[in-house]
Amino acid sequence: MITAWLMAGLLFTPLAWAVLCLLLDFSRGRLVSCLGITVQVLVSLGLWVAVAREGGFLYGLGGWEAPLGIELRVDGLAVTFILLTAIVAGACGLHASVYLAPDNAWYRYFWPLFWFLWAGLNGVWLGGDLFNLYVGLELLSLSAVGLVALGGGINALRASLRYLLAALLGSMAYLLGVALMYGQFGTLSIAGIASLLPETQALVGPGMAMALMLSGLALKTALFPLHGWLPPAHGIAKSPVSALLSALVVKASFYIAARLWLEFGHELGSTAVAQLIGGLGGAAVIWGSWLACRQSQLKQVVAYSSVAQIGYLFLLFPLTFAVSDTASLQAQQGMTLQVVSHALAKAAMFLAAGNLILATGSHQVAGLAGVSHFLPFSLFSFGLAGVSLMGMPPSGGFAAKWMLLQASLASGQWWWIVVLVAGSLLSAAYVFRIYQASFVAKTGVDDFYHPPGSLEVIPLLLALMSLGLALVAEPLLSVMALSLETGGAP
Amino acid sequence: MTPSLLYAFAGAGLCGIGMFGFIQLRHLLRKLLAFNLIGSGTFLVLVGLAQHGQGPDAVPQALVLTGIVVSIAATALAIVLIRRYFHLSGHTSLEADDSDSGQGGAE
Amino acid sequence: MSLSALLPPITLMTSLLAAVLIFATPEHRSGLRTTINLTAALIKLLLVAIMVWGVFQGVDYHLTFTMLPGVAFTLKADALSVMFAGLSAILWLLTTVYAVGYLEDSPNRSRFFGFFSLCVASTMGIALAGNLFTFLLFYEMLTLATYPLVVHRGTVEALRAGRTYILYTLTGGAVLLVAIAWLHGLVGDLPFRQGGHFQQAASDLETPLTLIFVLLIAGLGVKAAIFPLHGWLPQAMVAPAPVSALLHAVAVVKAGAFGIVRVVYDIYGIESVAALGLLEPLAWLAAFTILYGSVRALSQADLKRRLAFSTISQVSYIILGISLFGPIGTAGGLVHLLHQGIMKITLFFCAGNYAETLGIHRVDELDGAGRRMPGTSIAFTIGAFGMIGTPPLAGFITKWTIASGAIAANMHWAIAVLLLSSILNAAYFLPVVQRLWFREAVNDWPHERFWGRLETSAWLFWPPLITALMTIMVGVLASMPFSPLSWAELIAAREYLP
Amino acid sequence: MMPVLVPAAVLLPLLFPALALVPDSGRIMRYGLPLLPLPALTVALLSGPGWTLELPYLLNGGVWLLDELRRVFLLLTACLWTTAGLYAAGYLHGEHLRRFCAFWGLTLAGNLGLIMAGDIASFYSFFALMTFAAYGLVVHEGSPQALRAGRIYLVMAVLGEMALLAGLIFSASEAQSGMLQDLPPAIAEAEHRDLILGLLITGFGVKAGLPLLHFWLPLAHPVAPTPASAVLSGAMIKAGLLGWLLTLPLAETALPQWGTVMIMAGALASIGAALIGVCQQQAKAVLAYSSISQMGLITIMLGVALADPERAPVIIPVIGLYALHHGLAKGSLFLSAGLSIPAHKQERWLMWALITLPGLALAGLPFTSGAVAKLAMKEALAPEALELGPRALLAPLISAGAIATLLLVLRYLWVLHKHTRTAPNHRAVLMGWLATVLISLLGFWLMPWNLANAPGFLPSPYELWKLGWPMLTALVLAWMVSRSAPGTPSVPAGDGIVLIERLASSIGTGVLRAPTRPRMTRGQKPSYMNLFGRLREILEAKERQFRQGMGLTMLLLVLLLSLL
Amino acid sequence: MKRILAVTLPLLASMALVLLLGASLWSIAGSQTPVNLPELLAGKMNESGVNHPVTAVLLNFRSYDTLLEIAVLVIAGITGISMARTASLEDPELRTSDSLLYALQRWFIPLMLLLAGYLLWAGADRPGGAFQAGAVLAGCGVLMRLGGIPLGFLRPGLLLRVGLGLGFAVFLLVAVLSAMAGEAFLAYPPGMTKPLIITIETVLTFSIAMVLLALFVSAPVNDAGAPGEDDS
Repeated sequence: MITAWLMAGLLFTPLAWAVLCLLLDFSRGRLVSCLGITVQVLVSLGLWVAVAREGGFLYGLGGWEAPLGIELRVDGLAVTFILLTAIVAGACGLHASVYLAPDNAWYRYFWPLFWFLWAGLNGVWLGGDLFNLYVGLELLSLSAVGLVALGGGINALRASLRYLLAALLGSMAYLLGVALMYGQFGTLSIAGIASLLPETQALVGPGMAMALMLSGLALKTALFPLHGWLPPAHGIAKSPVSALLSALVVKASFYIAARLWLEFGHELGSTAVAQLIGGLGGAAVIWGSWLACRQSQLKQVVAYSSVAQIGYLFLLFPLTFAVSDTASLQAQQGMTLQVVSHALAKAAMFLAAGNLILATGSHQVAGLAGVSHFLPFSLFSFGLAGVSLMGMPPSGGFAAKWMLLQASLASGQWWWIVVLVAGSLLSAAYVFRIYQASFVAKTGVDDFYHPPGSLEVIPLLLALMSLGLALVAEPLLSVMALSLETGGAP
Repeated sequence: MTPSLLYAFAGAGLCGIGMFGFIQLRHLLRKLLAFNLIGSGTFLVLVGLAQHGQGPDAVPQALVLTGIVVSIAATALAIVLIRRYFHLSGHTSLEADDSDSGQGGAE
Repeated sequence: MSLSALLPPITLMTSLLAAVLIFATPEHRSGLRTTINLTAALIKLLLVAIMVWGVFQGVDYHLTFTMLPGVAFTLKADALSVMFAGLSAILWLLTTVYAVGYLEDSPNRSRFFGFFSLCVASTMGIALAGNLFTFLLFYEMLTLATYPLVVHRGTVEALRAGRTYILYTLTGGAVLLVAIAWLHGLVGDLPFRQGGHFQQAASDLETPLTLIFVLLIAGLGVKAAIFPLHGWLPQAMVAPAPVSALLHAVAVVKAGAFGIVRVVYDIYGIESVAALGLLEPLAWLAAFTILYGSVRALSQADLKRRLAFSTISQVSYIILGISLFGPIGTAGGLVHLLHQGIMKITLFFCAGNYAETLGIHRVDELDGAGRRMPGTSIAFTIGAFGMIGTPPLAGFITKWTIASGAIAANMHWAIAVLLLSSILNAAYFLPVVQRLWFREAVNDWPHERFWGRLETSAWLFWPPLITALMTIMVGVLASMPFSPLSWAELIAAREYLP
Repeated sequence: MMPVLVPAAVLLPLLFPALALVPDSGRIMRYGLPLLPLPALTVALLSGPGWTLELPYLLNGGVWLLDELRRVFLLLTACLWTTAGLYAAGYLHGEHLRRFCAFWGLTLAGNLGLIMAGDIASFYSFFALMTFAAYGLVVHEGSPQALRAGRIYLVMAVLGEMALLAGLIFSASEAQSGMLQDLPPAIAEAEHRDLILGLLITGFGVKAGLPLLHFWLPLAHPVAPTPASAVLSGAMIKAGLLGWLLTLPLAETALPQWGTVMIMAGALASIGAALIGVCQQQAKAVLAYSSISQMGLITIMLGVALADPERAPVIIPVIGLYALHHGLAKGSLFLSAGLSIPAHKQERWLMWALITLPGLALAGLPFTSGAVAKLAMKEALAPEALELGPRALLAPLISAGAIATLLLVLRYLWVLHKHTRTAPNHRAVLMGWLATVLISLLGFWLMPWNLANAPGFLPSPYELWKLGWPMLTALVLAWMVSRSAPGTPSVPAGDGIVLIERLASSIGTGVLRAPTRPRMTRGQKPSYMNLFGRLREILEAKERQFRQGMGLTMLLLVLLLSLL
Repeated sequence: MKRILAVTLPLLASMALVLLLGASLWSIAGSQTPVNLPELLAGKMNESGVNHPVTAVLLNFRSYDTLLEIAVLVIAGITGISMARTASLEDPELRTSDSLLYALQRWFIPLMLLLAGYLLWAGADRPGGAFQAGAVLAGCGVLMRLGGIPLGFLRPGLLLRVGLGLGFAVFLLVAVLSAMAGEAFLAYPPGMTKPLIITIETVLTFSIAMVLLALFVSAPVNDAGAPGEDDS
């Protein structure tokens, strides 16, 4: 019963607040949203606790069950991501409420878009229906594009247009795949298809569908070499928006891809596909990190870092295909940890970068000179988040890398170790490049703008969470591993 | 080979044409139209493929309806963005001055 | 959860908490900051002392919980850990006192002391780590905590040094990570255990174990500054003196050496390392580093750089000691861990004093400084002679024990290395000492500061003298119970007699 | 009493360095100098030999003890340091007073401690302490010569210490013991016996002035302050000797090769040093060579003892006696080098007499300590008692040595005479010197140099001749030389080291000061940098292409995936 | 060469895509779908509250899709008006002075309104429904706008925003109210299905029309830049 209430609350709150905020201006929206964030965080937490205690369940929307209706899949992993979303999005929202200037008229539209984005994320985490996931993705993409474009100039528009086109193309490819799947199986439920797959003889159609869906999702996730849209979009958006996009939005499409792979991969995948995707992921790690080292603008560095970090996620594909169960489990755990830790760290990093930009008035990395003297606090969160990105213990990034290392070793695919190590070293290079810039001694007085305390605290908290993730990784992973309990639907 | 399946094949063709257009065209509006072409192709595939076997199927029709709304929303949004972009920059394509924005956004 | 399980984490927390508090302390509240610093250092010292006593009595300080699937986070205090912990606790206290004086009126002190405490917390964690994974955790934490200290001054050289430092240590850390992960994948989670885990290494594991060992040593060797992985150390000299002291004497290089000790003794077990035929190459590597560092030190004009190369050489004594098969060599290596720390910190304190009081950085500016700063110079002299291995100072005990170990292990060439190195030590230290005492002072120091009655600030004056006194005492009273030597012998005895 | 006095004997001198930190403590320290060795003197005089003091916490477990041999050495050392301290109190002038006193205290502590040490670690510790602290005494004057001498001293000392360390470590491992007394038997049995012996002989030989290891002596003595030279030559050289006596397997096994080597070395030292010594222009350099020469004689004895274990128990006390005699006499001579000659004629004569007497004693003047020592030595080395290859050579060698000794003394007096100044002496200087002379001439007879069948105070007529003829020969030689060749050839002090230095500096400039590597000038990047830059450009262009060609890339990916 | 490649490569790739798609279609067409959804649907039709299966799917069985779809539409609308920089809706430049248009307006607008109503009403048991009706309604608005009829409610303001969100809000409220009553989210209380669906359809029609119209109207015209983070 309580889960029913929680589910309703979870689905209702973001959408309702979106409408509510649409009617209000920015400042009032801020107040209302703070309330909404509280509610949403509590609901997510409650759901997480409930699932952690009693196990997952299926939630038939409108009371209809799978093939006909849409079923939500409320399992450990989904609720963990929901909780993660609540934390990160909540933090970004609170940060934005201080960060964005309330006198800009168009910022009133920030809150509705923000809430729609949140709703889309929740929809994706829970979705168990291929088409529903498409709609969820579109909800996500369009609100993200809206947020990027919000009040922006030429560059913001260019970036958001590029983003929009990429997202649309990706969605369409995905939808084409869905169409083929439906034609083959007559159902849209992922679980249903997965159960039907082993008996299916003709795999040409589903194979093509899988290729289309994976490519579309890869485009939306900005897998190398399809990452071109990401750095401009994430770099140009307002910092809280960048944080949301980098931390959560790209993860949504990846999440779907990963789910598809784990459900269908055994029948529809092949070693070549797995290695190809893994190779692209590895290339992304190297490429993104290298370009991050080359950027002169702070947020571009962070954005390219996202490209690299996303690459790690795609190592899931080769590491779960045709390997032992242990290795596969380790890879999945590594992937989830990477998602969580990167979400926290990258959000912290973008928010901190926003603070730094606000403080120095410059987008350039070189503009950070003297920051460590006058604004140690802002830098600190950035640094801590960087620690997680580098995969230094005891951060979540480290835990993720550890699990992936273990998985590579257990599956005998040692070449991914090279990628992991090189990636972490390269990420250290760009993170330390920023530290270094901030440590440059700057004579003279403190002419920096000092951001209000609330702005500084939020990224710090996120960074600390990311940093300490490895310490609680075990309980977290045990919840993530909770699968569905049959008949748990209310 | 039912008529429905013919629709599906037509949809596949449309997808290919749209795809080519999407890649080849530089003008943003045309690109958008190409995208719509792909969308239409996809919807055709969705409906046509599902209905070739067991006759009319309401589910794909409903899905296509939803899909159309979504793609209309997206198209409309894209047009708004394109128009604003055009007004601000005077360009009709993204690549026109891409070289200077290779490093990002500062103007 | 009993107190004995909680003591290690509490010890760890003292400096971690201190770090947090110091970060939160406003820049101008230096009194408060100093109080926090010293209180934490004293409490830590007390806690470590309790643990030393407890370990001696056979109490098992052990805390473990699962962190990742199959991976435990383990803190425990055994004889080896409390030895290292004791060293860092004592030297932290002294270095803190010193740093307070050294950084008086300089900017960014909260940052400095915060990271400083963090550094010590990491060192403490390294000491108390109960398995390789936990060790790695703190090992990397140390890397990160040290970086801000290295680049503290923010000058171009400092930044360059920081870059080099981070390049080396992170690469080393990555290699270490791979090695540990590999080992973990191969045999699971291995707690540190006296005698190691591979007494009878399965023959099919021989190749991977050898490779892993090489990787582990390579990873740890970066911090331990084994040739050719030593490049960061001399560069890191641009850091303020307390940092150099800490880097060289306690935290960083010792962390590497300590890790090697752990790997050789408590993971592999000395027998199995010997059986894999890895001990001898390790000894050769250490020997070469010893000589290389000494030779390079000869031609350094900058005092701290000379000390840095000396460190490269000296730390490899530890490696050499532990790679000599036999309890005596082990004890020698371990005792050098402590002794070298005490001696080197003395030297760095002194170098810092010269820099801070007289503005002297180069060896050739030191002429006659002994007359102006007798206390510091006496401490320096004692430290230098200790390094050379002059009896009855700390270094002598070490060299004696290591050399005896070399004979016991039938590796006579090691003695030649030791002697040659001692001669080289003398060759680069004695001229400095000679300049201090027997050259006429120019009386025109680059940047002289006056502090009243003492030759320098009291904060700066006493720490080197205390450590110099310790250098004498640990040598003279080497056979006393709880002295470093007897403690090291205790560990060695436990290692070889399971 | 003993547990307090013995540590006090070592610790009291160690107070000085600490005291030196106190400003304005120079005066106290100056007059404290003669008091420092007093506890040790008390120990040497009052306590009988045979006590042992265990200090279990010290180093590897410390044991301090005193036996007959050590007592002789302790007595010599304490006496000499006391009188030299008295001398120094007057001799020193203000500059660097505290520094000198600090090093004096350190050296003294080392010198006293090593004698009483019964365990290897303490022995070696004190030995090293003495060695390194003495550097402070050598270079005290700070002149370029002093610094050069100090450098050479230090280099050789370090080399010696290392050889010593190696030898001690080896032998200690062989003995499985930390006690000095366990070493000789263990070395005798050791697998690496020759290596150990070589190391020990070399290590101590540096201190004892063995030929080719002696270079520092003639350089250090002239430049060191006079009281320091006195203790350097009188007491500290003997430390090397004591080391030999304590560690070499003298009474254990016959080592004829080593014995021969030592005898040869001793002969070379005693005669060669004399030859070079008479060519010296500085009084103290002459004395230094004299010390080398005298130590050569002792080395001969040692060589015999090494070669002939039967004879060793007889020879060892003789060595002790000889050391005592030489130490005191040489101390007096050195101290006299710093005197000014009073203007008053009678006083002047008296003074010259007192200066000359210890010198003659050194040469074996009857009724002096020298006579006893020389006779005892001849007795000990009597060819008929020995079973040794070169035993026939021994007697002529000793005679030649005696001639050389007197020649050197005469040369010393000659040089001293030419360089004396006429001025009043500081009272403390005078007292210190007088005390040394008196102890050398008179006190010697009261000392406990227990020697079985010692030659009497009054030598028999036959012995008189034995003692006399070399002296007469020497006098004649000296007279002839002074008549025939007024300009003596001059050999630079430190003989061989000069050549070595020259060689080293030429090598040094070649190796150490090699031209620094040509540095890369800025802006002129090496070609691989260009390659790198080019690569970077290409890659960045690619990045733009990725951005623009997203659709195509995506399509290709689809195709690829579906085909796979 | 490069230019040729730049054309042929996409061409070939697209053709390959078509071929592959065709092959998959052929393969899929050859096999029977294991799940027969229409049958299931037919079995549940009487519980759906409406007679037309498409409407049933849209507003009952898969109403969550529809809810989110409307959300997407609203997002587009929001983004659209956030871009709006129009100073005045009566900008003469925007007016088309075409007599044919006026004539058409006069005839078509009432007709279209009627058509929209019909579509909405018909949705229950034959093709038609909220979106179709809304689209017609929006077309109506476009005509009026082009004809210069001031549509004051399209001015960015509270009214517009209420209009945008109204349909969605009602839909959502219905969804959550049933959940509050103990049903699943989006489940209609038994017996209330039909009236609720009709209500939702009606408001949705208005909102959809509003969104589409707003997007048409709010297309930006001038270059009033917005100084922001990215412009510094």
